[in-house]
Amino acid sequence: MESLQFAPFSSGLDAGFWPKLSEKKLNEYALDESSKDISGFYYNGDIRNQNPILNVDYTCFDRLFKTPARSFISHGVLYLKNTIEGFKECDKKLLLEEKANQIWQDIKTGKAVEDPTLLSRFILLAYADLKKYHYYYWFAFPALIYNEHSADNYREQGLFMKFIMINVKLGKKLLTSFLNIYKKFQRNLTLNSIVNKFSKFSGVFFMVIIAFSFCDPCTLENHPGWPLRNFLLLIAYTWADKLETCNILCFRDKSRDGKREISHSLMLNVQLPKLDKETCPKCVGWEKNEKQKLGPRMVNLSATMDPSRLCASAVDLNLKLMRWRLLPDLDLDKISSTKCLLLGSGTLGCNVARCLMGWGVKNITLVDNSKVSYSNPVRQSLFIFQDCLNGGKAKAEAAANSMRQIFPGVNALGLSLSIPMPGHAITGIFYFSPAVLVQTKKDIETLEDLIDKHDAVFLLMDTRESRWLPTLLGAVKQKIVINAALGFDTYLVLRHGYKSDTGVDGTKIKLGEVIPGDQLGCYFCNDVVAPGDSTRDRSLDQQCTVTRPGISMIGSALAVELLMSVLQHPLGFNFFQIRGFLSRFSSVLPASHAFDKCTACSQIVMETYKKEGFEFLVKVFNEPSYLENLTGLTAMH
Amino acid sequence: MESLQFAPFSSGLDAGFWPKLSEKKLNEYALDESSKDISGFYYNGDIRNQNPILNVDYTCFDRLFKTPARSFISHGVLYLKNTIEGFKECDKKLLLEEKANQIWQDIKTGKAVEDPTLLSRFILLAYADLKKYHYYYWFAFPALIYNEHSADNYREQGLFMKFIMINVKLGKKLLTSFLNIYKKFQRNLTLNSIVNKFSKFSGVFFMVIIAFSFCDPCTLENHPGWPLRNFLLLIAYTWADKLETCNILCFRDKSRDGKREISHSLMLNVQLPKLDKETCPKCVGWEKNEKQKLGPRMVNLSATMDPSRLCASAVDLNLKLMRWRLLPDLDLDKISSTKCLLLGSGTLGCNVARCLMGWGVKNITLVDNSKVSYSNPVRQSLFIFQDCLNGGKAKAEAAANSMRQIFPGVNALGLSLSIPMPGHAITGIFYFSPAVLVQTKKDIETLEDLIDKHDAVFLLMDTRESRWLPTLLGAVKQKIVINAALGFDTYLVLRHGYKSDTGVDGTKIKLGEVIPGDQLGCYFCNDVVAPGDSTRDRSLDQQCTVTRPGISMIGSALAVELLMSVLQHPLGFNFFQIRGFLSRFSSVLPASHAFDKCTACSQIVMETYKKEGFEFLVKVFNEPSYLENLTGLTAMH
Amino acid sequence: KFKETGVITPEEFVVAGDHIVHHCPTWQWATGEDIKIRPYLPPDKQFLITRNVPCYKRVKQMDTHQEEQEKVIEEEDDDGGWVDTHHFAADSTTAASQEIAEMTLDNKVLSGSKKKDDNDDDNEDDDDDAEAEDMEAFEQGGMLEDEDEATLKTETIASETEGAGSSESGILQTRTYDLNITYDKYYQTPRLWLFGYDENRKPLTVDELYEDFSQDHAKKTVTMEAHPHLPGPPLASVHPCKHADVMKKIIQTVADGGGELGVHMYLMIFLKFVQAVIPTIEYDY
Amino acid sequence: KFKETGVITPEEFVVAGDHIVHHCPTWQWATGEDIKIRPYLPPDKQFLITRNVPCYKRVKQMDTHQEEQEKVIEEEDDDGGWVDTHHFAADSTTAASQEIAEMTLDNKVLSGSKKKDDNDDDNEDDDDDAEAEDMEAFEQGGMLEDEDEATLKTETIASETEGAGSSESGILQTRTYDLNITYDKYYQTPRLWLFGYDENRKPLTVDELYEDFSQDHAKKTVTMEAHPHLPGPPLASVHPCKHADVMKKIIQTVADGGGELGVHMYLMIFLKFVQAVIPTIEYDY
Ligand SMILES: [Zn+2]
Ligand SMILES: [Zn+2]
Repeated sequence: MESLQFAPFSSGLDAGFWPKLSEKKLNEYALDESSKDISGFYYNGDIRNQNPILNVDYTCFDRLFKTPARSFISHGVLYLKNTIEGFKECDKKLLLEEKANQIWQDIKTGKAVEDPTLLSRFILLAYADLKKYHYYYWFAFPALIYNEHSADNYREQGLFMKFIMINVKLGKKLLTSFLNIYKKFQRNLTLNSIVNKFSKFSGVFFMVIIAFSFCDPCTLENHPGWPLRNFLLLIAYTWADKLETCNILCFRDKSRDGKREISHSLMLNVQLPKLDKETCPKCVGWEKNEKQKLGPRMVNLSATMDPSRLCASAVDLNLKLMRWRLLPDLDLDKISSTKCLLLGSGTLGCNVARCLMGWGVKNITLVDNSKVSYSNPVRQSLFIFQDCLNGGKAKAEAAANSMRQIFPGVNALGLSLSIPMPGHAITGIFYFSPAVLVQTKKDIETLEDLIDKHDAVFLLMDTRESRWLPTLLGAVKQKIVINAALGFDTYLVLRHGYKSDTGVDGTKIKLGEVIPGDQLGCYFCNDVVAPGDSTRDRSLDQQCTVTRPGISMIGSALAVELLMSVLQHPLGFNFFQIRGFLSRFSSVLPASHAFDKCTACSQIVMETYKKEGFEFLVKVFNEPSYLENLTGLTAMH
Repeated sequence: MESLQFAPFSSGLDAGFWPKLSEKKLNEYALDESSKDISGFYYNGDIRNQNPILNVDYTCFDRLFKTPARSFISHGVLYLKNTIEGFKECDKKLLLEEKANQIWQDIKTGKAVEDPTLLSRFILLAYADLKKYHYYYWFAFPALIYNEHSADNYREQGLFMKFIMINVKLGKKLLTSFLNIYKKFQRNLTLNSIVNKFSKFSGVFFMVIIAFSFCDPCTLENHPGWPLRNFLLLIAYTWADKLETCNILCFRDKSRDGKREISHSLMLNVQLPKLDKETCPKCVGWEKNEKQKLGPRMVNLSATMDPSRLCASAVDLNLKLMRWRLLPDLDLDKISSTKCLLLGSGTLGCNVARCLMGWGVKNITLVDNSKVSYSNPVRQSLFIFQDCLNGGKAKAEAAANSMRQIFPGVNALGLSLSIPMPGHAITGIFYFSPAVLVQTKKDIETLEDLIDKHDAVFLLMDTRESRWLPTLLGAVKQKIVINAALGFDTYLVLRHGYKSDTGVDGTKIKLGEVIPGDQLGCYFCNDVVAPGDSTRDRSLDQQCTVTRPGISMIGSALAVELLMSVLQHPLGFNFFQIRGFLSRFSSVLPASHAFDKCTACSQIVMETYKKEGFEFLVKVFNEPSYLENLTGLTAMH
Repeated sequence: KFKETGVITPEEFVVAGDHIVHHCPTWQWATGEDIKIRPYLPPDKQFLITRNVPCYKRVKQMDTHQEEQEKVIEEEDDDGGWVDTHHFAADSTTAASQEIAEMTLDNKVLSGSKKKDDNDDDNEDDDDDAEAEDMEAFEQGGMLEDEDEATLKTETIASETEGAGSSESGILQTRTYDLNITYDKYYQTPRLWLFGYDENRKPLTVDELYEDFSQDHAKKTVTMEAHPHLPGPPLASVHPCKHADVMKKIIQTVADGGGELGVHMYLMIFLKFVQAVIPTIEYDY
Repeated sequence: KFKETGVITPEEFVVAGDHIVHHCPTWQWATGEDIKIRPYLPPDKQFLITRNVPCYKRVKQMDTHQEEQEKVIEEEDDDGGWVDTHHFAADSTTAASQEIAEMTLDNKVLSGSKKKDDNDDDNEDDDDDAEAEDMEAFEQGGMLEDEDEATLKTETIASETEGAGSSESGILQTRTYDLNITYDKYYQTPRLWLFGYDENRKPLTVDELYEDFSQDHAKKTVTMEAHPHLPGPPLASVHPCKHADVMKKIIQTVADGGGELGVHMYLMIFLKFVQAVIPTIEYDY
């Protein structure tokens, strides 16, 4: 005979519980802190060595709770506090005492004999921080203390061999009511079957073994589960006058390899000391936390419930699938960490930004100096009608905002900035020049700073000359520069040559030879006039010129895919330049050598910029012929 | 001597007035109906034969109103009514009388002598229907009636030759105050200059001609403008004791060919009958409307102010520019009236819809049966993060909604619909089949109806077999069918052959021959198995397979541009099929002949469908081998 | 420099603007909305404005032969070229430049046969779904105005002179335009804005505006955009993207003819050039 | 028909589900949310569920040699193929199919050398920027529970048996999974859903989930999606797009080995197949 120890329940909150509770709190409970009836359930078919779990899932709030098949109900009460202080300061002893008293009353009135499920109760004290998706909770499984019961455990000798015969004086009535109790308490399995089995086994019909039985969620071979505690008290209260000991069948069930097994059930013979029937016994039941301390638990579900985080991980997963399935060498971190600067937020800028997001690029900065106009949204995929109202939002900011609405995890920045252009004079003869000069200087510094801080620069503007300064800066700062320009039904996507420190040697590559990456040209390398004659390059002027809507999508997609191929050799796709013609659906992939008199990327231009800085730029902006003279283009004319 | 007739002002509301008023009403006045001080102005430099205009522009609400250069202020009061009834029932006589009395008081107290601009006043009674952008308004330019003045008009003999000498007894004081009046009344031009000019001209210093002068907005050679009316009354009230007649200079100014001209000014000699100084004279001034009736005017500014209409016309203009500038034969109406059905609202569906909107296609219906998930928005350009919340919105509806947000003028419809697929059984052996059969039948009817009602069908789904039914229906109903499908870095864009009533003759076209449009194949023509083995065609399965983000943009753009080329021969670009490979940036444009055993578009399949309808489809859905047997494919295996 | 490039600086814009304000006082400097003041222009000289410019005829009423004379410059250009007008057509270069060099600034409204071939494709439905109130119900009788003898009845004047477009007496009910010239920093050229009003001073719709624009020019260059200095919805504007080129050509032509143009003449030339776009308007008197 | 195609009808799903519920009572039919009931399945048999399935080890603790045996089927396929496992690897086809045909359903958790080459790239920062309360401040002393002799102290049990993974006594703190099998109408196959919990019954993150999945399978087929019958956020699921093909192959292999499978066995096979994806879980006992 040893003292019984009962394995307490572990609380098991299903994945759907907290989302459902959050929904209830938001839509139904609001600030109502009154207690709510909920339902839990447990199962007596778990395999070995598991904690007995009391499950509470999203259906727990249902008034007509449907206990899952083969599971057993537990009646719970939810105390959902509005504040963490309320949660902390709530009188837990009192809550437990109230519940204990309720169980005691049900035992005293006999209600628990009629419906033994009333013995199985739980308390869930909770606080939901719905902003952080942090959930604080503390379960109690109230068990009335019934002193000094000890028991023999007959388990080890095999269940059916160890049944104790019961004194027939108990009579038929008790058996009936016991069977009733049993039926209710353990719905799917009735004692009948066991009893009958045994009767047959013993060969004597009325050598019936009477055992109080319950479905035991515990799997330990030496300990019964928690539900037995209140059940024992019920037995003691109701029948201890007549019984000194009782048999308890801790019924356990499992299936393995398609075969059912119940032989791991426990059969206990428990002594039933007398009970003080006047006083409600003391009660225990608050669950210990992970550290085995008496304290609540907290679960942070932001990863599974915060929509932004869900979105980020979904997007991430999508990208990983690409690598896992197809391109094991794909370096997604390299892509996502590449900082992209998009100069221009029109049709190209919007589509490039979208495509970059599709690739998981996290840091995208957009630059534009214009506002969203009514004709934009149908072509420029980051704007909507609302953005056009009241004069139109600033494009770059609106685009960045739209990107965040698409994917909260993106780090998108929009900047209204004018890019100074060669031939667009910035100093003048009048009153207003100082302010303009200061502004231009500031704009250039901003642009320099932006290019410094990004890894790849996309030139997506609508004029040729506005591409000059970023081309120069990109070359000087050795950034990846991708240039995209549209005609009505033509497109040009171009990667600028990467400028090594050694410079271009000027030797012409022979036809058919591969041009080394550092000797590839830039957008201006094929020109023999300096930028500045703004209207020459008409096909790039979107503000006024029209393009076939599909062209921008194709050009933008190619520009992004080109960057990806530059970042990732495994993608295979690697070209220097594509010129495409939608009218005859064809494209050519020319490559051209850097031009040593290029107005944007030649050694002399880069050197002069490095030496003179802003002074040099002012000359370029103010004197149309300066660049041609500097590079020696003038001599060629 | 004849009776003077004054040319009344016409109200001239500038383009910015009503928008500004709407803004004020919304943000400031709200329901406040109290009168508001506003300002107008007029100009005395108009050329001949124009109505004298009293301009009121967006600055009229400014407290510190700045009269535009060379213009003259008029003090107005705005009565902005909240309802059309209030506008209608407002007592116009009373309003005018109040204003008349104010002018009369200013004359009596001499305030108008100090500041003659007080004589020029107007009333603007208005009602703004801000929902319809309908504006009702009625101007009054109060003029006190001064009876029986008649005048000689000296205009016809030349201004400077016809000055009348004035009786010197008027004295210096009067002259000074007259000059003061003049200065204030006519800010930019003082009489001084004229007087001096004349003095010099006459050669006698004090042979000064005194004339009451005002800047005359009228351009008629026989009539002075409206401001003279109250001015005359002021003169009569103030000086009629001393004067029987007075000279009035109706000062008119204009420039032509860079030369200033004032010779069309009028010089009047006006009789000044005595005035009843006790009674406020009667007053006129309500402006007549377009029909020369005494009634208000209404202007409907929805075309210029309703953002949706502005947006529609901006988009429209953008498209017209394409035609005007580049493609005179482009039939935009044909494009915009083409009804497009997009089956699938994923990456392809979204981008195709956007591109169609870019082309001005007005009627777009999207079909999908799934919901927006967290990974969608970064790839599927019509969705945002918000669409993913709470389990996700239905894709087709969300996409259509997004399209309306981009362009309110689009007629976009989103439909959640499952497209039945061959090999996906719809009848079963159990309880649930009837409902499913009914639903499938309904779905098919919906799809048939949709295809009937549209001109072009885009197949943008993510499985091969879901394309079967629309392919068949498109062929039977002789619609334009465009098929787009994506692999990881490949795309296929295909136009299904148009089925003429004569059918395919089965003769093989020799290599190099052009295939007639009605003998081109469909998506299934190259297959020798019936659709139904759902997982075979993996490259099209987006739900699970990943694609390079750029691929969808390219494929979608080409699908739309292909439709445009089908609709419009001038676009030149016309192919049957493109298969593109991003990994090596290449594409091929194969054309293949319709296959006489095709499971989707062969004669036998079309005929059987026409004959048996739903019965036939049920067989196809339920029996995987049915199609292969029907077409004779089985025999080929 | 403007002679080489066709573009002007803000300073030159102010010089040219001052010149035009001095010689054509219908043009005046304006400030616009304070918050929209551009720092590179003096606050009180942000843009030029002229109001109530009459436009007596629709462009269709003009001689078709002019349109036939129009010639696309740079036809070899892939993206559509630029329609030049008879003013600067190749075969009349000398005359045209002569005319400009002399700056006679005379504006004969050419009358002629109405263009029969009406290829107007802008016939959009203008019917308003939104119901308006019945305006006749608002009319009021018995008001003093009807009896007042001293009020000139303009309609009688108008009818007296009907048919005589340029009659010296009487009021001609006509369309009017408010014109603005702003400086476009981006294109470094002036930019023309037009707000049209019908005979009753009601704003013209876009399609009505097009009736006053030389069809090819209008369709190639007139766009609706937000005004840089004024509040309110988008307004019609001649897009400046080709201005510099055309100005450069004109200046070159003048120079070839021996003329010499100061920068202060820039806006005068500009108005001439714009007149090719809106031939029936008289805005530079 | 399922033998030819690998797909099953809803009716067959119910038959197979009934079979598994009968033989493995841990599996039970469930209804899910009422509004999400699919008409092609009986309301009370919408999907299958089993709870609290232990998962004692991480997949990395398993034999690396298994992963080496994995083989990409259909390598020639352009779009990545499908990783088959050792169960069905070419060189062990017979053994594997034999095993399936016999349906012994035994689940030996293979132990072996820990995989050294840890190419885990999912090491995302799990640090939470959002501050949580200090949990120790909530702990309460002086409660009766600490003194109650009748309450079994589970930690003592656990520590007693530490190191003995399959000890017959004591509670093993372990990860558990709730598993669901739904019917996917689109792919016409079953679909497995997994909700993992850590030792303290806290939901596992995606990255933690991956620790239990065969790496190649997991990364190719485990996606997060909304459950068709349950509320709440997306859950991990084995994407069914390849199920039909693989099932067909298995059935074929069994058939080749002389076995014959009724449709009621479909889910048994399916579980076997899914076990290749999540090798360390014991869900079909
Ligand atoms: Zn270069
Ligand atoms: Zn076919």
